Amino acid sequence: MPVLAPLLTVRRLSLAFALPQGGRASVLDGLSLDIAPQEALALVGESGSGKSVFALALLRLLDRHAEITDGEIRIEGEDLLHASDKRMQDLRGKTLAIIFQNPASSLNPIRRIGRQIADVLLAHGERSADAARRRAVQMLARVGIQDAARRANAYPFELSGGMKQRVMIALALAASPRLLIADEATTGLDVTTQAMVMDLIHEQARANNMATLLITHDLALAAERCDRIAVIHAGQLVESAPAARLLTAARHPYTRALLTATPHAGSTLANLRAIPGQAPDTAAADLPACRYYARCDRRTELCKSLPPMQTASSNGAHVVACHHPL
Amino acid sequence: MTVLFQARGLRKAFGNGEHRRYAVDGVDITVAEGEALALAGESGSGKSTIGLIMARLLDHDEGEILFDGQEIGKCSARRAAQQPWRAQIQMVFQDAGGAFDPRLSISDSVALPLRRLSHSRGNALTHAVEDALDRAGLAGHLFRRKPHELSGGQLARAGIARAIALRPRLLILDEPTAALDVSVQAGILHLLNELRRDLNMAMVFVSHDLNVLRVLCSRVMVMEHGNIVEEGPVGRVFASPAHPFTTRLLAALPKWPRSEGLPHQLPGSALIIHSQ
Amino acid sequence: MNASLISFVLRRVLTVLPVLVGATVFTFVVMRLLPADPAAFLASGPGMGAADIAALRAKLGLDRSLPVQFGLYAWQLLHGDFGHSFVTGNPVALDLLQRLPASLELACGGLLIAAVIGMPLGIAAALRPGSLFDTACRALAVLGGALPGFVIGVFLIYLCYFKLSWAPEPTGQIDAALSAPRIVTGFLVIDSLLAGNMTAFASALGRMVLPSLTMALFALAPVMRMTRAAMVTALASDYIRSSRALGLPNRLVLRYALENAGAPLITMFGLIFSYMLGANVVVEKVFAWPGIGAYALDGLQAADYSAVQGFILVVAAVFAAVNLLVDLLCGWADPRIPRAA
Amino acid sequence: MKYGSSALLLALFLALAIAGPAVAPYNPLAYALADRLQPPSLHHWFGTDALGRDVFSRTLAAARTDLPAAAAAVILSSLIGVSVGAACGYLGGAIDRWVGRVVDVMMAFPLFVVAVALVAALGNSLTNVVLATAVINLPFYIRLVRAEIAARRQLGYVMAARLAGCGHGYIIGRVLIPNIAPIIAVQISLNLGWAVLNTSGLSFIGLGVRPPTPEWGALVSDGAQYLLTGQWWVALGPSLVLVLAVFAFTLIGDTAHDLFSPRSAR
Amino acid sequence: MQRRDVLLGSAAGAASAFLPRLQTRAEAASLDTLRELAEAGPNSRDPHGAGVASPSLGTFTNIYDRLINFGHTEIAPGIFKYDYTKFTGELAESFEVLDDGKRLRFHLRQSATFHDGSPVTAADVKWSFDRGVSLPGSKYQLATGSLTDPAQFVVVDPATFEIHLPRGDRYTLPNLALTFASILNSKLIQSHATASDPWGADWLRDNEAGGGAYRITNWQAGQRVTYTRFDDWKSGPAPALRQISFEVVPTAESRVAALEKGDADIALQLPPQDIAHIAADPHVHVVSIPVTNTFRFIAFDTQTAPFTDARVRQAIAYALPFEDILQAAVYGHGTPLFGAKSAQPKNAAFPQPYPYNTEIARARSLLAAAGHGRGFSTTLSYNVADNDTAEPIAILVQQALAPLNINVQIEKISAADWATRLTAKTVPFFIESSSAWFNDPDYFFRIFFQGNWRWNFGSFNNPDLAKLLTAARWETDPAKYDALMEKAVGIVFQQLPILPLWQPTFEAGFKPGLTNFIYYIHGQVDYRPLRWA
Repeated sequence: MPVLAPLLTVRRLSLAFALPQGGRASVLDGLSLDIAPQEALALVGESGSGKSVFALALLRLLDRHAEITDGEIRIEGEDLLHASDKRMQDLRGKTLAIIFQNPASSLNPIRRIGRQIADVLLAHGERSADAARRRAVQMLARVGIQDAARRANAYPFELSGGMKQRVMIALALAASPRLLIADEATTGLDVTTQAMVMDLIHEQARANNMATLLITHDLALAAERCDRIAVIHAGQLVESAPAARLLTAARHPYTRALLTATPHAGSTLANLRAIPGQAPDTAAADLPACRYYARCDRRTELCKSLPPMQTASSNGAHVVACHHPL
Repeated sequence: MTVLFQARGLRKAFGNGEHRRYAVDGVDITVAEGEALALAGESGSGKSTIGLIMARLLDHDEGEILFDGQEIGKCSARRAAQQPWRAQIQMVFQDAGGAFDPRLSISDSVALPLRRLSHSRGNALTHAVEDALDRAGLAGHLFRRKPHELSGGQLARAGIARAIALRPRLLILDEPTAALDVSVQAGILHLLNELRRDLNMAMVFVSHDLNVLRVLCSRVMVMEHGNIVEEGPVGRVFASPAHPFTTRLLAALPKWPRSEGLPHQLPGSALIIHSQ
Repeated sequence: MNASLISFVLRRVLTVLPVLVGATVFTFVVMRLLPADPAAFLASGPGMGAADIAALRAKLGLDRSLPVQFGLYAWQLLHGDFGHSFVTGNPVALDLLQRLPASLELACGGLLIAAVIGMPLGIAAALRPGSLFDTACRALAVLGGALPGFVIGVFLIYLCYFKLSWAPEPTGQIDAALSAPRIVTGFLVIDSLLAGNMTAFASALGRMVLPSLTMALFALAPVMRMTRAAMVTALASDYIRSSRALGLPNRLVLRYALENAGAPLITMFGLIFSYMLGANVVVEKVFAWPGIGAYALDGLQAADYSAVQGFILVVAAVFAAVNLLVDLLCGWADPRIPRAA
Repeated sequence: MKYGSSALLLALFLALAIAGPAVAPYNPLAYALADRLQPPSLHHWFGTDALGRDVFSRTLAAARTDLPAAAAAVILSSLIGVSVGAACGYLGGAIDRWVGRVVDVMMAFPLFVVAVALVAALGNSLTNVVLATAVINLPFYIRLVRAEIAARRQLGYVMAARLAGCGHGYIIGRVLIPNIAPIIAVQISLNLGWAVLNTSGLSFIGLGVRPPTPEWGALVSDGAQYLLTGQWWVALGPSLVLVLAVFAFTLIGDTAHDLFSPRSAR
Repeated sequence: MQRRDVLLGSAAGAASAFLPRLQTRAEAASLDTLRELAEAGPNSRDPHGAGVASPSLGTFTNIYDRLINFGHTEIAPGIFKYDYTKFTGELAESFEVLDDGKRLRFHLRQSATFHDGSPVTAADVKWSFDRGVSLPGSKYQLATGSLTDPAQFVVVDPATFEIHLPRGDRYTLPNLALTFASILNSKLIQSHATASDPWGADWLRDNEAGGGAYRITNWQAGQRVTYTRFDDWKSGPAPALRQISFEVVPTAESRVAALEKGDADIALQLPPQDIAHIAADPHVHVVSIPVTNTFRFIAFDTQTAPFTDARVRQAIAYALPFEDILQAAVYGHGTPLFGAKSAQPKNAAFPQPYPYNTEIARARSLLAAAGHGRGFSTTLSYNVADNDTAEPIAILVQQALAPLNINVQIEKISAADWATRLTAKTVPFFIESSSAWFNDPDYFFRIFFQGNWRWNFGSFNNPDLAKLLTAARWETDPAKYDALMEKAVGIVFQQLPILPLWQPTFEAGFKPGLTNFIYYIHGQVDYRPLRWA
């Protein structure tokens, strides 16, 4: 694998929520991650694992109750956490863009879609409203919307779910970002639509030399669509590896358990296993150092007190954070 | 094979005037005693509507419905609550959280059908409730909790407990695991399979997730635009789909890379995922 | 497009008819439930005895059976005849026509002030939900709504007119010494402006300040609360999050939120306006405002059936018109709202 | 802080209504022309009115008129409104459409004038004021409950209740209404404030309670006559208490609204 | 207009609304205009109309002429009061009483015209009287002056008009000076008459048809009426005021405020509690005139138990704190009608103070004698519109009767209902005030103490009184008349169908400098003699 300067570097990112009833929940704990230019990375975890919060942290769109307690985020070398609000506004959309889960609610319901794309273009350097409008139509055509010039005048509610997600992609791609984050972008869509949307993202990423961060709970989807998969459990990154390798040679007990719980074409009921227990309450005072501790069948006292080191494989591609890896 | 449930020529339209559209457009369904039937389709295909009609929670426009040989389709859904077969046909909903009265404890919710339909009282009732919840694998300390105090997986189990409390002969499940994490889903699937086996319940499992249907059911019906486009044993349909729509559905599923051919680079880390 | 709009308006107007018919029947019944006998009220001259009262009853048609009376009333209504008011001696239709603009003007003025004060506060509060400012705004608005109109009215007169001489005297719409401008809209403030009569304009505007303020205080709480709620909803929405994520400038993001809060706000303003029109009865009384509310109150106290019936019909009609306008505006503000149904 | 203060205010008013006569320094009905229109003093905290009655004592005593009257009106309209609204919202169909029409008609009325007409028609008494207040609040309950029930009748737990063999009566009364009780509670607390305002508004135009029963609105409107002659206290004390009462109810409603509506909270 | 100008203009307007000191009427007004504020406005222009509100009487006074007017006497500098024993010509240049009062001849002013320019003829006068005795709104009042039949009204020639009477009646001339005897433009009205409405009543209600000193130039019912001088008016000295703006301001406080700020020239219906305060204001001149033809009273329905027993009525009278009631209700602004020392009438005048004082012991024994020693329950009613005065009375009565174990419920009856209830006689015990057009005692008695109508508030039915009244009606010997009426007064003293409390005071606030105000029975303003000093 060619050694490229990473596009995005996240180091030891820790993030906490202030809880309404007092106290704090440690939502992300020392998370480190790189994304290379043009790489497709999947961040996989169960609901509540902190994967969506991570995406919002990258964009600095966290709400007021969230606080980044440690770590750094750099995109193309630029320190995101210390960038001015104005600079952040420039970076959003232009350097890193995101597609959210629910296209039906993520589009401004009362603006014509062409105009929404034009708004993004105008926010990112386009000066002429006419040109913006023309490029908006082009964008729509690019994401595969038939009769784009006419459809540009449609309102979101006049479009089907798949079309809306296409429009969302067009919006995200409008300012040619370097990194596209797809946050559960296909959850809730039919499998056929999901395949179509993923094809489109893949296609566009390739055409625009864009890196993608696919945030999902669906390991199968991640494995099919991404170069590399990072697995997150209760705010801790437990393992990251090239997709095929992760599926076949997972080293973290959690990754393994996740794999045996995921039904796929080859599954039978007999070889499906649920993961025992639940992810720990991140607001608890006595969180074990390894948050998978309570659910793990390989746990020792060590796991409770000492945070596992991230150990990399010889080529650095397979990283696992476990005292007792498989 | 004994036929338990049979529906013929089911039709159901929604909307008025020019917006009138058939969500179910001439569907025949037969469910055998103790069978696990899968109903697959995309959103808007009419599969959930069929589920509601089968559970007699929704009136159909046309067609006849026989349960245990008895015509039950003539009785309107509004009056279904008083019918003797009510206890025999139960349903589990997709949104387990929304399916529980937020004010009641889990055990009270589970007790409701027992009190209303089997008229259990006192110890017998408590016993039946706890038995159902135990069967569904819910830990005893959770029985007295309110729905919002439970996790999604626990709620799903509670929902199943309520549905099986009456020992129904037909259980309709409308995407019961769609909102759950895979880590929990597997457990629920095992549970359902055990229950079907132990209680000899027929199940109709409505879902868009073909991988889930495949592991649980023996027979599958694929729906598109209110019609059944393909029907057959799970293995056959998935291995060699006959209808182009089924083909498309299967093709859209994420590919799971085969385990063969990838060397394990780190010693001692080998993990055989598919230990056939 | 235009044809569909017209057919929508026509269809809506048709749906208003049952409301108006219902209002007519209800008012008629309630007025006939009143124990008061208009004939006895009218026969207040000394010397008028039972025979004269009976004659008056006959003249007023009160001796007929209720269904016949209703039939006659409905027949009159169909011919645009609202009957005659005992109190003013005028045809009710004329009275209402003259007085409705004054009431509308007052309600508009009140709503305008409430909007100008309440909306920015609501938006500001929505931008910092849960903050001290938010809490203070809400408490203030609730306090404003907790004051009965007549208390505020009398207090404002005492303070602003009597003590401080800031406001002109609370005796109607315009200084009587000034000739009122030619009626175009019926709103004196606008008419005087159209006529270019600045003295009349100043007088009309000045006299509107206190009564509108009184009305506005009452409307402030709902305006603020609903603006805040609509904005909080809009700001918490996914599309706002995604527009932030796309790097849209704050100004535009706020505009997105405002546009989306538009339809609920229009609906709210419609509701408040209609409510104000019925609720300004007491305020009109306090400020000698020549509106329909004070007219109806006088009518009620004088068993003036036609006047009260006419008033309620007119308010119901205005209510319907406002609803129609609200629907049209909502359809304009939010393309999702269908013009059908 | 807010929840505490609204609860405290409510407690204060309940205490006022219950203990009022016991703590009132004077007989609220006893007149003393020699003491008429005395400004506030240590003896008369709110001063005295035109008949020399102690305004403070009258204000205290008025809580016993206004609070039960408002409560009665609200209970009446909520009982009827909830039953009708729930039946319509759950059953839908033709009855629902007709009730909807009637509610539309009622909402189109200038409600205060309707209240005045009703009191005039039924006779001028507190009972009829309560009735009129109940009637004009009715459409709000019907509309609210109808919408809330209609939005819930297809929910999972209603379906589950149907599966459990529950009849419609059981579902409406034991499942749906208890679940919208918080929403109704919000409406009730807001309505209590309106009811007090309505009662006082009617008093202002001379309708309502029979003299000499003290009532806040009547006290304020009596006092308003003396503002210009400089006897501001006759109106001020009762005004403040009236405002505080309405404020308390609204605040409680507001608080309840926050507590029960996830959309507007934070 | 440019948009900018509009903006500037509105800014200026908004600013001027809040300038620290607004130009007041005093600075703006000229000496030939007047601004009058009243609680309610006129509702008709038909002097014979039914349901005419009292402010309309002022309208009739100013827009129509009568044949004659009352004389007047000065009661304070620049303030006059009508005197209905004296008459001056108005439309009639002169008049003669002929044939022992059986024939009244009027010589009309030759030059007089109506507002439309047509001359006033005797035919117009006759038609006006014909109309007056035909329409129910006026015929009963005119009948009190023996004016009942169109045949009585005779056109001698275009300038001479006669009224023929069956016998001389002292009430004829006073009636001719009332607004009911206004002279109307017959041709104008007839042109608007219809078959179903031969007297043009529907038209005249909304239009004027006269030749009075003022014409109406703006009529906004319930809001304001503008009167402009009719410069061709011949029936008296030319009025000084060119224009009068009559405005309706329902809230008493606002009227007082406008008066005190100098924004109003005349304010009527001042609240009694404000009088002392206003009178102290050097910018206001308060006129207080005792009203002799109006009285406030408590009435008992003598046909309803327990008020059928005169002793019950007397007991209540003895229990009441009259002085307190007068103070509480109207701040002492009234002429007491209680507290006479002797049970015998002082003279034949009516109303006069009744011989009742607060004597609880006596009240108790009377009540016991009537068999109500343990008290009873009853309802005391009053009209909501009368609240300001009646409520204090009711409260004091309620508390005064409590020691007698008379449990009084106070009932406020809506204004609309009040007339109905009084007519139907369904209120047993109530507070009311009323007035008669003339002060003669027999006139009062005929209205208030006999007959089956609303005005017999006590439902009094006393054969002795009836005989006395019949005798007094045509008695021309003053001594005999007085003797008859003294007896009548004695009967109502003792029988007490109604308990008079006081006669009110007419109170109006003027801007200083306004002079020549004449007080009339109806309490409305006659603009014709008014002028600025």
